[in-house]
Amino acid sequence: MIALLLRDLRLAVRAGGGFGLGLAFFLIVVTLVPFGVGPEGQILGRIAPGILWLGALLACLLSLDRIFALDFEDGSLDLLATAPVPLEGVVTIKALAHWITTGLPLVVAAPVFGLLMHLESTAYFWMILALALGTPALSVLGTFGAALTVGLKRGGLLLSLLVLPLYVPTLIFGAELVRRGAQNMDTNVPLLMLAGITAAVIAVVPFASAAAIRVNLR
Amino acid sequence: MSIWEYANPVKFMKTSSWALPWVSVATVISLAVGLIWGFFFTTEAMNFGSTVKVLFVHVPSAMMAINIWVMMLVTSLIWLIRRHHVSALAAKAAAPIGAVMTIIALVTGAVWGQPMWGTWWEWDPRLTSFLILFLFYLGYMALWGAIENPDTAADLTGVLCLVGSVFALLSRYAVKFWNQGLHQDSTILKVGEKDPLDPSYYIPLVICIVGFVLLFVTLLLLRTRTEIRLRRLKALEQRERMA
Amino acid sequence: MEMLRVDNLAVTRGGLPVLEGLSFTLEAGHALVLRGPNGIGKTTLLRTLAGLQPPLAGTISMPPETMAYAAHSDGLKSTLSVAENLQFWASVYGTGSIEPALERMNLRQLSERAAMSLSAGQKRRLGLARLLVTGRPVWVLDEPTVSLDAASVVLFGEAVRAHLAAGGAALMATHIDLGLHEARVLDLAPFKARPPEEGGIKGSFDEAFA
Amino acid sequence: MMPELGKYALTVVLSYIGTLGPLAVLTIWTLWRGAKVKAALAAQEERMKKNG
Repeated sequence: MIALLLRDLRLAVRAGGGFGLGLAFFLIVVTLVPFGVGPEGQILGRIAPGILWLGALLACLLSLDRIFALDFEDGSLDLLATAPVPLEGVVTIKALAHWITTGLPLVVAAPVFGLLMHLESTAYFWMILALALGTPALSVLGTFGAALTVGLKRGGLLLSLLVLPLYVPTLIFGAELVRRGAQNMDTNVPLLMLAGITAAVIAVVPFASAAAIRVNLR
Repeated sequence: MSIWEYANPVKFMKTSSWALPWVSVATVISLAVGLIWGFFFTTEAMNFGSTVKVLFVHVPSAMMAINIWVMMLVTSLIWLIRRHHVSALAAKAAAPIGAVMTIIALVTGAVWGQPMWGTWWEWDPRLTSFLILFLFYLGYMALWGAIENPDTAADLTGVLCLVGSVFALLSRYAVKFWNQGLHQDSTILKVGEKDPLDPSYYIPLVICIVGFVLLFVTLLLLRTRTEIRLRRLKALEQRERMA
Repeated sequence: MEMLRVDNLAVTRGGLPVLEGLSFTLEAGHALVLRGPNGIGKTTLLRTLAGLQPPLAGTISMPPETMAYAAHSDGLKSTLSVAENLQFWASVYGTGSIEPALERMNLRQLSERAAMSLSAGQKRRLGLARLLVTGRPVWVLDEPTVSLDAASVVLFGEAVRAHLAAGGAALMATHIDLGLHEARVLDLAPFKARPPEEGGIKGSFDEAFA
Repeated sequence: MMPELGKYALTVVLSYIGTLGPLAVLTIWTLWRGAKVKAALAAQEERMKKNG
C-alpha cells in the first residue's frame, strides 16, 4: 500500500510538475478573476472565499481523468486488480496520492492566494481550515468519477458532469464556513457538516469506486 | 407466482402490451379532465389571483421529478442485487422522463415566480435543488450513453444512481442551510392543518397528479419495451458478427 | 501436483458466450499453450481465470494465491527505472529481494535505466522478471511473445523452462509459435460457443429473453 | 370559452404551454423511437432467419 503511494507520488513528480500544475492553474484563476469583475478590493474580498473554493474545485478536476487512465492503458490496473491487495485500498491510496499532489499544495498556498484576492484578515484561518477539511472529499469523489469513466475514450467532459454535482455539498458548507468564520458568526454547523461529509465520503465512497473499477475491467 | 416473473423480458413484453391500451386511455382521460378542470373551472385564489391555475401543472411535475429518481434508485438496486435486466432497462427508460419533468417544474416555477416574486429566477433552495437534480439526471443519462457494453453501463449507472441519491439528499439539506428562500412549503400535504388548500383546488389537483403518474407509467412502459428490443437487437447483431 | 483445474467452463464477452464446455488441468512442471484464431476468446478465458471477470458457467479450482497474471502490456511505468518497477511489484506481492530476478533475467546492468529507454526485448525481460518477483508458481500469460524478435523468443522460452523446472506451471495464449516444444497444446476452436438454437449455452440476456 | 384570467393571463397560459409542450415532444419522441427500434429488430430477425 505504501509502495503504491510512493510509486504514484514518484510518477507525479517525474511526469513534470505534479505538484506545480494544480497550483499554477489556481494562480491563473486568481489572476483572471479581477480582470472579469474589476480591481476593487472590496468586491474581491467579498467573493474571495467563493473564488478560492471554485479554483480548488477546478484545479482538482483538472487532474482527475489521469488517476486511473494511465494505469488502465499500460495494463497496471489489471495487474493491480489481480494482485494480493484489496482494490478498495488501491482506490483509497490513489485518492490520497491525488490529494497530496493537488489538494495539499492548495491548502498550503491558500494564504498567498487569499492575499491576492484581498481576503479579509479574519478569514485566513477559516479558509485554510475549510480547504484542509474539504479537499480530501473532492479527491475521493473525483476518484469515484474517474473509476466510472476509466474505460472511456473521451471521458474528460463526462467526468466533470458526473463529479461536479457531487461537489455541491462540500462547496456550500466549505464556502459558508469561511463566510461565517470571517464574520464571527456561529461556525458549528458548517464545520461539522464539512468534516462529517469528508469523513463519510472517505469511509464509504472507495467501495463504490472499487466496484466501478471491477465492472470496468470485466 | 412471484412478482419477479415480471422481470422476465418475455413476460414483461406480454403483460405490458396487454396493459398499454388501458393505461394510455386512463392517462388521456385523467390528464384531460384534470387540466381542463384546472384551467377553465377553478376560481381565482385570494393572494395568488388566477396564477393559482399554475398549481395544476407545477405541483404534479415537481412531484414526478423527485419520485422518478426514487423509482430509478429502486430499480437500480433491484438490478444490482438480483440482476434482472428489465429492471436496469426500466431505470434507463425512466431517466429522460424524469429530466423532462424537472424541466417542466423549473419552467412553470419560473413563470409563476415572475409575477409572485418579481423575478424569473431566484437562488431559492427548492429551485436550486431542482437544478441540481436536473444535473444528476443529465449525468446519469450521459453515462448510459457513453458506455458501449450494456451490462457494464447498467452496473455503472446503478452505482452512480446510488451515490447520486445520497448526494442529491445531502445537496437538498446543504442548499436549505445556504439560503432560507422565498418558496412556500409544500401545500399538498397540509390537509387538516390550519391553512389547508381549498377543496375546490384539491380535487382537480389530485386528478392532475393521477394523470401525471399514469402518463409516466405509459411512457415508461413504451420506453422500456423499446429498450428491451434495442438490447435484443444489439445481441443479435453481435451474434451475427461472431458467426 | 495439480495446480489448476477447469471444469466445463463457459466464458462471455460483452454478455455473449464465446467459449463453452472447456475442461483441462495443469500440473506443476508443465506448460499449456492455448491456441486458436483471433477472436476465439483466448484473452477472455485468461481474464476469467485471473478472476477479472466471472465465468458464465463451470468451475475454476486452484490453491489460493498461486497465480500471477500478465496481460498484453507489461504494466511498466516508463518514467520509473527497472529496479523501481520491480521493487514496486515485489512490495505489492510482499516478496523480498528483487536481486535474484534481476540476475535471472540478465537485467543487472540495466537496473538504473528508465523503463522507457529499454528495447522491446528488454521490456519483455523486465515483464518476466516481474512474474519472478511475484513468487507465484502459476504464470498466466497473454500473448507473451508478441512484438519480440527471434532471439528474444528463445530467451523467453528459456525463462519459462527454468520456471517449470523449478516446479512452476505456465498457461499461455498465443496464435503464433512460441518455440516451447515440450508444452502441451490445447486448441480452443472445438470449444467455441454454439448459438442457443443449436443447444449452446445461453448468455445472461438471451436466457432472460428466452 | 376562454376563462377570465385577468392580468396574469400570460403567466397561466405560458405555464400550460411550458408543460404540454415538453410532454408532447417527449411522447412523440418516445413513440417515434419505439417504432424505429421495432422495425430495426424485425428486419434483423428476418435477415437472420433467412441466412441461417
